[in-house]
Amino acid sequence: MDEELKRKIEKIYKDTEVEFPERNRMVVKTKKASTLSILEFLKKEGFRQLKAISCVDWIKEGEFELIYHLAPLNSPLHVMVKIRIERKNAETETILKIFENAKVYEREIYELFGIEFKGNPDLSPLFLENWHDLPPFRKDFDTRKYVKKTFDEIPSVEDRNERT
Amino acid sequence: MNLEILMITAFGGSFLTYLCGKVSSKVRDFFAVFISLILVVFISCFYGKSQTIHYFNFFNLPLILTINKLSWLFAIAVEVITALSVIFSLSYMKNKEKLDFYYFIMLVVNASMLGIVLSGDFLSFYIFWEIMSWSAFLLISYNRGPALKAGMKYIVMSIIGSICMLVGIISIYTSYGTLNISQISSQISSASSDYILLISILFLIAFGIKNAIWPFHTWLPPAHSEAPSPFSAVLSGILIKMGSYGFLLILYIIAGLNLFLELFIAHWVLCWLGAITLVISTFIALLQNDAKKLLAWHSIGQVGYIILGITFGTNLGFAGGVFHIFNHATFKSLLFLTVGAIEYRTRGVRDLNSLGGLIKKMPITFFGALVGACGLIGIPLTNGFVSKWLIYKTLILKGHPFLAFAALIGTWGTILSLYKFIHNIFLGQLPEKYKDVKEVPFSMQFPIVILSLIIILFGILPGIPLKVINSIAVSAGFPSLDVSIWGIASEKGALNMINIFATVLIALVLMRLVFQMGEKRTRISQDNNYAAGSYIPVDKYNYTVEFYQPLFRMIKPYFRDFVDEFYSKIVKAGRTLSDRTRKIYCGDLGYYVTYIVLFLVILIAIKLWGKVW
Amino acid sequence: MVIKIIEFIFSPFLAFIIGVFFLGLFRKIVARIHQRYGPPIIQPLLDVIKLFHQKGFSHGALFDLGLILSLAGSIVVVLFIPFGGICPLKSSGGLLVILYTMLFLPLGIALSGGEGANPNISIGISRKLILCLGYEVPFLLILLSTMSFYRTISIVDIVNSQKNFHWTLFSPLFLSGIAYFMILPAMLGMRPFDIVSAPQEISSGPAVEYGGKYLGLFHIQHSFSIFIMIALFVDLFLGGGENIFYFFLKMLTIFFIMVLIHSVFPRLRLEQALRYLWKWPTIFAFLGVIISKVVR
Amino acid sequence: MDRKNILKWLKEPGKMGHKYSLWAVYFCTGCGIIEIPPTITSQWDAERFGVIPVATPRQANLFMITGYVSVKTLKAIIRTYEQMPEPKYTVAFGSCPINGGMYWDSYNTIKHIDKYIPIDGWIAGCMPRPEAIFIGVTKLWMMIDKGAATGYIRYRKNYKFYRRNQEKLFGKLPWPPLYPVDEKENKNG
Repeated sequence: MDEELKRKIEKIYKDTEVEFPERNRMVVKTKKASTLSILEFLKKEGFRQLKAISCVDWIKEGEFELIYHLAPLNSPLHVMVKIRIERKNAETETILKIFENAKVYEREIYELFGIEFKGNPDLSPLFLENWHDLPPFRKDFDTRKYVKKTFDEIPSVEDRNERT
Repeated sequence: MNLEILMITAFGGSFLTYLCGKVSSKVRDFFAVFISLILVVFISCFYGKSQTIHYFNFFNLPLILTINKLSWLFAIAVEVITALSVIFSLSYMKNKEKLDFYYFIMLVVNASMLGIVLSGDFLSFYIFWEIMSWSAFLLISYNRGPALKAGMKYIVMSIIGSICMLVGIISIYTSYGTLNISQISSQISSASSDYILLISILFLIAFGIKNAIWPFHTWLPPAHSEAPSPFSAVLSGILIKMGSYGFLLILYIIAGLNLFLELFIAHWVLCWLGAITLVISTFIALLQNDAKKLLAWHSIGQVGYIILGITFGTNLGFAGGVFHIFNHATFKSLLFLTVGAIEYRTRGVRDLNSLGGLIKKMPITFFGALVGACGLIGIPLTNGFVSKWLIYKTLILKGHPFLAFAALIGTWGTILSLYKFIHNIFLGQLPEKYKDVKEVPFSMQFPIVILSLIIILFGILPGIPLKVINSIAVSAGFPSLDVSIWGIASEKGALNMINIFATVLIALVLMRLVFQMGEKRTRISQDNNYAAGSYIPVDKYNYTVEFYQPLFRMIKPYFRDFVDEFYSKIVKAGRTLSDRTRKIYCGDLGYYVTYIVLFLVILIAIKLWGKVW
Repeated sequence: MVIKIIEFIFSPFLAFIIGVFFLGLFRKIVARIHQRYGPPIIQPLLDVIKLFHQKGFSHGALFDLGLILSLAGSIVVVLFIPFGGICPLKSSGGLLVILYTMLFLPLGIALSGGEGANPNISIGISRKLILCLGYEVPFLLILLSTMSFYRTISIVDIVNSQKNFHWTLFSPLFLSGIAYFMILPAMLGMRPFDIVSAPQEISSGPAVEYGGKYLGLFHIQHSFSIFIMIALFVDLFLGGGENIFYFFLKMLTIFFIMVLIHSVFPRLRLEQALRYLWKWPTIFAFLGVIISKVVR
Repeated sequence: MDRKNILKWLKEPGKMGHKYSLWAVYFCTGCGIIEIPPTITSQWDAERFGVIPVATPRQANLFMITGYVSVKTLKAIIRTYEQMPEPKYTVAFGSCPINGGMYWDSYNTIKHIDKYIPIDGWIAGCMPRPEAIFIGVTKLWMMIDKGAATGYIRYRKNYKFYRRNQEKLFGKLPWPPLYPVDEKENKNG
């Protein structure tokens, strides 16, 4: 079943390559432009469940890699659609029209990586409180400097009291 | 000081207020209050005296006004409640239009109720009864819109009632030649029992409709919730009690209770009717979300208690029933006045799901609503408790535990629904839009405080009203009840309200001291509240919707107003029937001529070939 | 006259002690059932002492008054109930007055809780009133069956007519006795029916906003209500005891059984509780009333 | 364990009461909450010392900060602490509340909980076992006896500094200050 699926995808989408790293795992690498159509196609093929969206920060190549994890309801096959977007002002199309539950995943990635999802109505902060720094999951974010800046800056109450 | 002057001041005063209204609104308001207070003084100086005057001849039929202990009691109740609601409506109706008409009709209703209570013969009884029904109709449909439909429903049912009464009066006149109540009551005992049954059924239908007993109650909820609040206080406080006055008239004076007791079926039917009224309407009240509808359904419920009290021919039952009539008048009109105060301040909002937290802004109205609710439930130290205690005692000692069970379950229905009433309006979070609500002006607080004091006073010292009621019972032929200032002393279980009041007071003082022993408390506002660690911003913590959700799911299908649905089915059937006849009776001449010709042809055909006769 | 005054002071104090002792016993028995050592018997007393030394928060005048009213109401009800021979307010009210003064308890808590302006409290109160309606249906039938069986409404007469061992439980009214026994957990608020103060669901219902001395008063009121419910049962069905010790023994056995039931059953939902309460207990109580009319 | 000493009860009932009926808020702030169920159930019964979990902060006088404190949980901790009635004690479990522990350089955990709410007792151990918790409780008894468990008094006295630290971390707090904080002194403070 996986072989003929592979042939079908490569027949339709020229610039994608499909491989099977292990049993029941299929990786589809494609361009950013054709992500929406591929996701739509896979959804029609029966991969109706968007399990998660994860993101990898390749800082050396200056690119983010977005991975959409899809799974069918009736077979163990797990599909990963991988696309690459450049790091500077990273932004891509939202997939809310295909999978409604992507809203919160995109909101999380926007908050922690800073990737702009055009078309997502609600990209408000989800986990971080009162955050004005670089998105924390980026490789160029220095946590030690941030801790020194925010937490060690706050004086402890006791010595404040003794000195005055 | 005779009755004729009393009636003249009552009716004349109402007409004069209408004229003063033309002059200026201030004079009219002052004059209306003055008239109602004067009437209270006139009536109170009739205490104990009995007097009969023949004031007019209607085609050789003497119209008589008489006053005895029973009618005095009703008269004083009528006057006090109307005076308080007139004072209440001074500022409640301030910015509404057509106020001359309002005060005029209010005083006409008051005068006609006075007439009913004082009338000595059936004809004047009937005349004042009609005046009362019609003026009440005018006031129910005072504020336009849905009130018109409610008024229509009310007037149609009261017309049916007065027609039955008219038939009864005519049959009495034909068989006895006189309409004087005292003469009739002496002659009627000789009549055959089924004639008495017919007469009492006719009259009981008329009074049952006015009294909103179960099958005839459908007019009451829309009428009470659409009428302006001061008038709905009079309506459910006193106007319904005219029906109970009629009951007392029929059961004790005309038919004489021992006669009635022999007709076992009628007595049994009346008791179970009262019990059904009680249970069903109290639990329907539980499901209402509109404050005034909830109170209206309770008015129907409490009538069940009165019926249960009256139809048992013991002196306890009579005392309980009559005392409950006046208790219900006090706390029901108090509750309606508090709802009026809420409406006045929140600009007409009385939906229980959108109010809340008003205790901080309107403490006196809350005090009135609390005392009224305790009276309606029958918490000790309120007068409702004493009358309910009397009724229960008669039910149990006469050996009717299931009727007593229905009454007690009715009490629990009132507790749940009245706590919902108090909780959804006064307790809980104060919504943002009622932040600037202030307490009602003094002219509205005065009646609320007076009525609450009456409820508590008669609750602690029930002897005062019970002595008067006992004297009525004795005059109606009952063995006297050993009533003392603090309650009833009897071998099978006494009631001593002073002891209860003293112990509760001491216990309260002791607990206040124990409360004082603890550490000092700090006062916090309503948003400093436990919300599992999170902070809930303003207006996000209101939660008074559907207060008894689990209970509704269980009892909603069983406690609907079946009778109302049944009546609307009849109305619909009537309308479809009339539509069908419109096709035939369609109004242009051609059709009518053809019908007449056809009819003649048929007649001739029968005549020639029929050979039938 | 002096005996009367002593009775007046003595019986609420005794009721408080018995109630607190029962609460301590309750926690000890439940602990032992969980195979753990459990707190000392006087732990509730220590808790109340601690709570009176904590600065509570108050939401307004009614927040304090409602609680005080409910506590005062429970003391007044205790004075009405004959307790092993002493009944201070014998002459001024019978079973009906007890029934109606018992309304002070839920109403006082409801009023003061309502002022606390917290949704958990309101849900707790609406559950309490619905549960009260639930168990009142059989409870009223039971009271009516005893009243119409003994042809009186004063509880002292009922107790006196159960002298030397022909208790109502063994008389033809044993059905209402069983019905009362079946609804007792609901009246005490014990486990199968502790829907009202469910700590997990609505974080202890009406007591959410009570801190410091409010919680102390709430515990005292809870101990009084336990005493009242069980004393009423012993008076109506177990002959009320010649002196205080017998009365206490009977109450102890009833309470012990209730605690065993408490620690075994899971908590019911409100609909299940209502369906249970309006089924078998009501049928038994209904039969009890019929028997009381027929046998009389 | 001088619970049976009647004389002490009569002399200072408040202190003894707080010692032998510590009611803990059942609020799981971090990974340490997994140690609470075994302490209150049958193996190490905490109820024999009078320590029981209660549902709301209003009813409690002991607040256990169990394990690391994330920035978001600190808001709920402050809110719960402020809703507890006055003589209240706090105990922190493990090293993470002390100085951040193994999350010392993480961007979303609080390093020194002591800067935001006062802590009376610290129990060491990367989640202390129930025996350690009991030792902590007994130490707390001794502190209450000596009158050293004065977290809540420190909070009331230095509320201005605590409030400023909290607002430095969270920006403007939505709920009003518990004790009156006079703004002017705050500027130059």
